[in-house]
Amino acid sequence: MDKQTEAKTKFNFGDFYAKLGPLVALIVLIILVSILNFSFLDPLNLLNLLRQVSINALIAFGMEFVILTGGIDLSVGSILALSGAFTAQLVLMGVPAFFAFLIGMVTGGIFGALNGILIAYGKAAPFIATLATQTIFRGATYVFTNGNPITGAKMSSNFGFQFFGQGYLFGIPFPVYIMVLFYILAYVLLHRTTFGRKTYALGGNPRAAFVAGVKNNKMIIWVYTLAGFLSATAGMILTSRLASAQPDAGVAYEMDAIAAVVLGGTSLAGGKGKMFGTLIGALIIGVLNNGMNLLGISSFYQQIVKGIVILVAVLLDRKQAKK
Amino acid sequence: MDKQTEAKTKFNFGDFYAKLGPLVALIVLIILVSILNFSFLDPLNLLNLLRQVSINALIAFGMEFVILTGGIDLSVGSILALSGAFTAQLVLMGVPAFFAFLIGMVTGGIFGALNGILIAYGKAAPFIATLATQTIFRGATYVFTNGNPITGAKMSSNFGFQFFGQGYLFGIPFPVYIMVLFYILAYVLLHRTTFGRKTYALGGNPRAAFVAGVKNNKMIIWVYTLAGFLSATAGMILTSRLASAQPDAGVAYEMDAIAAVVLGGTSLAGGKGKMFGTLIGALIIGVLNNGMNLLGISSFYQQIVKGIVILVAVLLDRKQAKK
Amino acid sequence: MEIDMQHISKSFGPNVVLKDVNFSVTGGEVHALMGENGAGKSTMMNILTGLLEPNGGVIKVDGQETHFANALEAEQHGIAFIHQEMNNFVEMPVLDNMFLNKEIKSRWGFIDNDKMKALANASLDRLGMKVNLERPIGELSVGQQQMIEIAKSLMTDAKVIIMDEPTAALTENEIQKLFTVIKSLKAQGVGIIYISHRMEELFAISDRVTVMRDGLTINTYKTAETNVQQIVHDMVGRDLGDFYPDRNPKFGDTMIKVNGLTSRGVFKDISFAVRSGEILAFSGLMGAGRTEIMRAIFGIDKLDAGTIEINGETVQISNPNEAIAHNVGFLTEDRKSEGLILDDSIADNIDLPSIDGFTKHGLIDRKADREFVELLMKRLTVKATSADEEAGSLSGGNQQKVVLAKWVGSGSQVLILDEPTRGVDVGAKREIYDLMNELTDRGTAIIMVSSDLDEVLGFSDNIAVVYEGQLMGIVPTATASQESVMTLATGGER
Amino acid sequence: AVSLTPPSFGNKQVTKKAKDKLKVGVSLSTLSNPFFVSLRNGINDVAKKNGTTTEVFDAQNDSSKQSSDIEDLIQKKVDVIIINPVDSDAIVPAVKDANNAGIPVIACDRGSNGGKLLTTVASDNVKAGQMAADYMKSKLPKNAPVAVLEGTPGADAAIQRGKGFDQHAKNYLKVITKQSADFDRAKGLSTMENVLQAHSDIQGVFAQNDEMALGAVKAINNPSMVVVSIDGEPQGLTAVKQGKISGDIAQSPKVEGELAIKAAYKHYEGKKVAKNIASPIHLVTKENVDQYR
Ligand SMILES: Nc1ncnc2c1ncn2[C@@H]1O[C@H](COP(=O)(O)OP(=O)(O)OP(=O)(O)O)[C@@H](O)[C@H]1O
Ligand SMILES: Nc1ncnc2c1ncn2[C@@H]1O[C@H](COP(=O)(O)OP(=O)(O)OP(=O)(O)O)[C@@H](O)[C@H]1O
Ligand SMILES: O[C@@H]1[C@H](O)[C@H](O)CO[C@H]1O
Ligand SMILES: [Mg+2]
Ligand SMILES: [Mg+2]
Repeated sequence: MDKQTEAKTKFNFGDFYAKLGPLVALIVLIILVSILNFSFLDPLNLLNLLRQVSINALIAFGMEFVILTGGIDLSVGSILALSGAFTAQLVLMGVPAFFAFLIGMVTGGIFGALNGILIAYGKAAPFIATLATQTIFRGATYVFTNGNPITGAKMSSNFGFQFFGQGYLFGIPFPVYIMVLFYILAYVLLHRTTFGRKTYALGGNPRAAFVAGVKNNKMIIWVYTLAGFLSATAGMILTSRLASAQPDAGVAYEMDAIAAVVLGGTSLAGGKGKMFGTLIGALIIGVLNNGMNLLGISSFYQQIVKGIVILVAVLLDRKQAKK
Repeated sequence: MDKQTEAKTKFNFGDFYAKLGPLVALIVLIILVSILNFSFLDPLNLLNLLRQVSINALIAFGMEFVILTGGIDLSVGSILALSGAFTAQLVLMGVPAFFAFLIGMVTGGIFGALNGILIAYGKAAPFIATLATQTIFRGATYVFTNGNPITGAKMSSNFGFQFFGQGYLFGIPFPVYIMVLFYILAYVLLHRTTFGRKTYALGGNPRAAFVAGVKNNKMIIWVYTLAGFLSATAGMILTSRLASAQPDAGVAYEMDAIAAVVLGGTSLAGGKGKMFGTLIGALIIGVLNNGMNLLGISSFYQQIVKGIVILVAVLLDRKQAKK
Repeated sequence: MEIDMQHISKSFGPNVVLKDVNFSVTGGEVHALMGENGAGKSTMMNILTGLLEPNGGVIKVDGQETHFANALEAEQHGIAFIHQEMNNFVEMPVLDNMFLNKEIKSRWGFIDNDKMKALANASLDRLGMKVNLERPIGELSVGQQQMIEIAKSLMTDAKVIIMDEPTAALTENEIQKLFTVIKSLKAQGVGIIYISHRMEELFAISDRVTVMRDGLTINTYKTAETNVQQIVHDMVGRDLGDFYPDRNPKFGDTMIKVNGLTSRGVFKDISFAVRSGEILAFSGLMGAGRTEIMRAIFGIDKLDAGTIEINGETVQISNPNEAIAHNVGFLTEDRKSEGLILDDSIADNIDLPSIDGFTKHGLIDRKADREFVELLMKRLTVKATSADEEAGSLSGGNQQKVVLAKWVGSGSQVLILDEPTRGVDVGAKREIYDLMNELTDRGTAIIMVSSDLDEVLGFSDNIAVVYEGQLMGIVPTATASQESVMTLATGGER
Repeated sequence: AVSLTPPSFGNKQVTKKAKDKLKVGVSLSTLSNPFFVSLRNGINDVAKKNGTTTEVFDAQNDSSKQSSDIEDLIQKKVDVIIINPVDSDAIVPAVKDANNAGIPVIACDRGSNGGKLLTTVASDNVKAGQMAADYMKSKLPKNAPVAVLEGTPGADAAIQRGKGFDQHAKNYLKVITKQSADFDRAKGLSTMENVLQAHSDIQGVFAQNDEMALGAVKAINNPSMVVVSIDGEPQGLTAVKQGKISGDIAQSPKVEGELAIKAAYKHYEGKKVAKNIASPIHLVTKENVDQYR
């Protein structure tokens, strides 16, 4: 094989993109937007942007694990809504914000575990299992909320509750801290622990992982639990930010999260990708949304531009070609 | 994994389900609904049901080919909307209905071919490529329609145009004939021609198929073209039926089509499945929607029930386990 | 350590693989396990290491009845397993592969890469290997990957090492290194279970041989007290006579002629011709570029320069479809990834390259198609319950025959066979040679790429030798010797 | 260091500004419903006439996107934000953000349940539901069985129209089924087909918007069926003219938009703007439809 590798080394754009491409794409995008509208670089706008990104980023961190195992989770948006509704209800019932959040996040993890069990023990394809639970969790959210947003004075007057999504610490929006914290945790978990290694192994070659003594089923369940937990965390930010739990919160969020993961250079086939890439992917989407708004591009064209950007990034990253 | 395979062999329910399960599930469902609400069996209801099913079924026939190659097409709903809008515009411009339909369907095929080219030559993962074109085609629809439904006297007074989706022939809704016609064509194409054999080969092992002389890229493009064409055909029915082209027509239709394919026993991993199963899958979803409406089940619970039915069917069909 | 497997039985559904097999190994010995493809050798080892559950029988380790829940547990008890199918994560670095699921952790629970690197390097040193541990393992040659697999087992302080066809992808040089290591392990009291289809190897290193067939243990011998004929007889249940059938070729016109084939960085200026009725063997060290040449001829890879003539006509082949149209067939070296659609039926595999010929009014003529498939199955004696059986459920030898059937059926007049007998047992090998004879008798031109020098010398008409992407020469088999071919293959003078 | 307000904004309180100097930010709930396209047109037409710049964002029915959109509008330092909320509760923090930035906010079509608003331009959805019930009562005998096609679950308009309808329908009409059709035409059609199948005896249908009604009428063959809906969008009015829809409680999305931007002008002329500006609703029937088309 050496000869071929050699022949390739001159300049392999695919390889280059996988390593640095997403970052370069992000920088190019930022430069472009800044030139076209100078106020993009206003610190306040950047802080806003980071806050906007935080929700998608958190979901994407979990999605990264899922996709690395070769799976996919379409139910993240519904989990976000359902756990958000639980938390809102708890706050209305007088539960202190901190515990309400904690319970909401754990509930999200439990929903995720359910996905994991269906996939690990039920042997259901992740796509279809989570498509089904997407519908189920969404229906459950409507039933639980009776179709109405959950809101009330106990929420809009509760400082702790509001702080999570709306607050500022040293002038920086609190959700940004949460995003950074979970990025570090996810990064360490994926790249510095055996859990991360097993995640890659599972996606790279599940049979071989099994042979190497990896408990595939257990791993799958944990990975989906993590995805559920992180989606619920994003749900906490959203619920707090809107001071209300919307029954239709998070619809189609899975798509943005998947796009972030893929833009970050992770292969949908599993086994290949970096947490850093996913962070960059989420930022690309965020800059794109924010930038197009600042540039005043009509929402119809925004969709077209967004689709094209995803397409271009993915075409540059032809690594899938080898599969 | 081996330990599990082993335990299953005595009576392999998975195998049974793959062969007859979907049909049995459909029959059980029909019996259940009929007992709970007798008017379900009313011939008029059954005709309605078939007409309602026709749109999803047409899309699902195309999706079956795509999924058999190991791909997926998330853009079908957007193609439906965009080609529907074109056709409506053409009719308004005075183009005879027949040609307007034809052009609309061919346009759909061209959009599908675009997906195919991105996947075949761009080597983009089907999921992400069609996710991007979903957004792009939808945006294009909004731009084209300027966000307004396209409608007008030329449409509501044009018999040919209205007949396609609203008409009856010998008492049976015309869309039902279209569904049956395309079912037969799709069935023959998949099970009786070399095109079908190559579709399976591509999904079973693309590299082996290539070495055996299959032109993978050409096949991929044709398969997505077919999916686009059939989605556009569904779009013609919908546009004619509503006598108007809605810019947001077909949103999330890909999910119902994929569910139909999977309920019909086709493996999302590709290479395995039957056209008959997909027809049954589409009918299951149709009976479910129609039946739950007849039974007056609240739309909140409808989602939960639908999710559970998909889940149960998929858990029974453990064929994916082997992958 | 002493391992004793007694009365092991195992079925997969209706397929009874092991009826009653006994096998044992003691510290300090090399015990070879022999049997045809599908005899159940790997299955025995999977049972020993907890990867499969036996239906019956007991496993005793040092006299104690034992049952491992999984491979990791077996390894922790001192049994290392070098698998036949490489269990690699191609995208992951070599280091991560070597330590998967047994990573060394620092005090804080994080992975300690430095410690792991030191250990990995120490083990690779024993095999005289130098590898960049950060590289994705998939970028290494199959041989190197195999060596790493061996290095992995050396890291574990194993008392018994199972080697399931460890040399299938190794070069002569690497095999010798492996044998040196095996000898030193033996001296340290490590027991080794050795599985291989290469007869010469077991006579080189084993102390005992056990042969299994039809789910039973046929015999266990001291290696010194038996011979090849005896073992082959036990394996296939009859005498095979000569290992290689005679060649009585009648050469006709030149069927394929290539000129100056070049693919930059892979091979350069390759020219040769093959006549009808001829077997031209391609010999060379592993990685010499033979497979790449054949892939380029068949249109899978791109050529940078050169021409191809078939039947005297210059042709353009830019994909396999066009090669097939010119009646070229190609049995790829890796039948699982490129030769077969494992989930599809035998029938669907065999007729795939020919399917366009079976259309009537645009539809497949199913009757003609089925007759075609059944004829081929019979002709190649594919052992299967029916043409509808999944190709993936066949034994290796039978899978190979299905791939051959596919190319015989497509009417190949030029047939390229890349390692046609690799991993195939002696009985099936013999059947493949007989078939090749029959094809050449009917005028087919065969190109046989083989890394088995015995086979090259024993069953070809001419030998082309490739060294580092260059054709060193073509010699008539009749005048060739092991030494002369090896000299060319290692870049010696022409 | 801990607070709910962003770090200092240059609060430039301007009270007067010429129309052609004004920059108006608009955040709409969705542009995939013609109703809001009309609303946007109302704003844009007036703006164009006066040389005002507008910046229109489409939240695609997602509250969280809407709050991002509003952040971006604040960032663009528009002079006023016209908000058509996806949800009246979820919009509150975004309204407060605008308040903090010193940008006046006008709510349009739907209100905000908190924050400081310059004014709310809306038609009364509860009242619209009541009017729909009243009209249906006038057309049907007591205890006539009727069906309701509800809008998107959770949408303000759906909840309030349902509430208004129920208030006035009870004790007279027999609502035998309520099904959601998501304010969508295609769903209105298939849901109606199924409803008719289950309850062939129904005599009236209340569709909570025109889109669903336009779908539903395609499923209805009975000419005496009383279909009542809300919106008064052009295609709805055509259906009224044709007698397919018996009564349509017409709001005037275009007028709503016009009123909203005119309120902004008034504010920047230094005049006081009323807390609530009612956008008119009327019952449109075959008899008076030509007035409204
Ligand atoms: N998939 C691959 N990726 C990168 N390099 C490759 C690949 N396959 C082969 N090579 C390289 O191409 C060259 C030729 O290899 P090739 O497999 O053709 O050799 P060969 O003589 O057929 O030996 P073998 O018996 O191992 O197949 C080698 O340098 C090898 O490392
Ligand atoms: N997991 C499994 N499920 C079903 N059948 C299996 C499984 N594993 C092995 N078999 C079957 O058991 C038989 C023995 O296979 P095994 O791999 O042990 O043979 P082997 O002696 O190692 O052959 P080879 O020399 O080709 O490696 C074969 O018929 C094979 O198809
Ligand atoms: O008033 C509008 C329209 O009725 C629309 O159809 C749905 O949303 C409401 O707010
Ligand atoms: Mg084996
Ligand atoms: Mg080779």
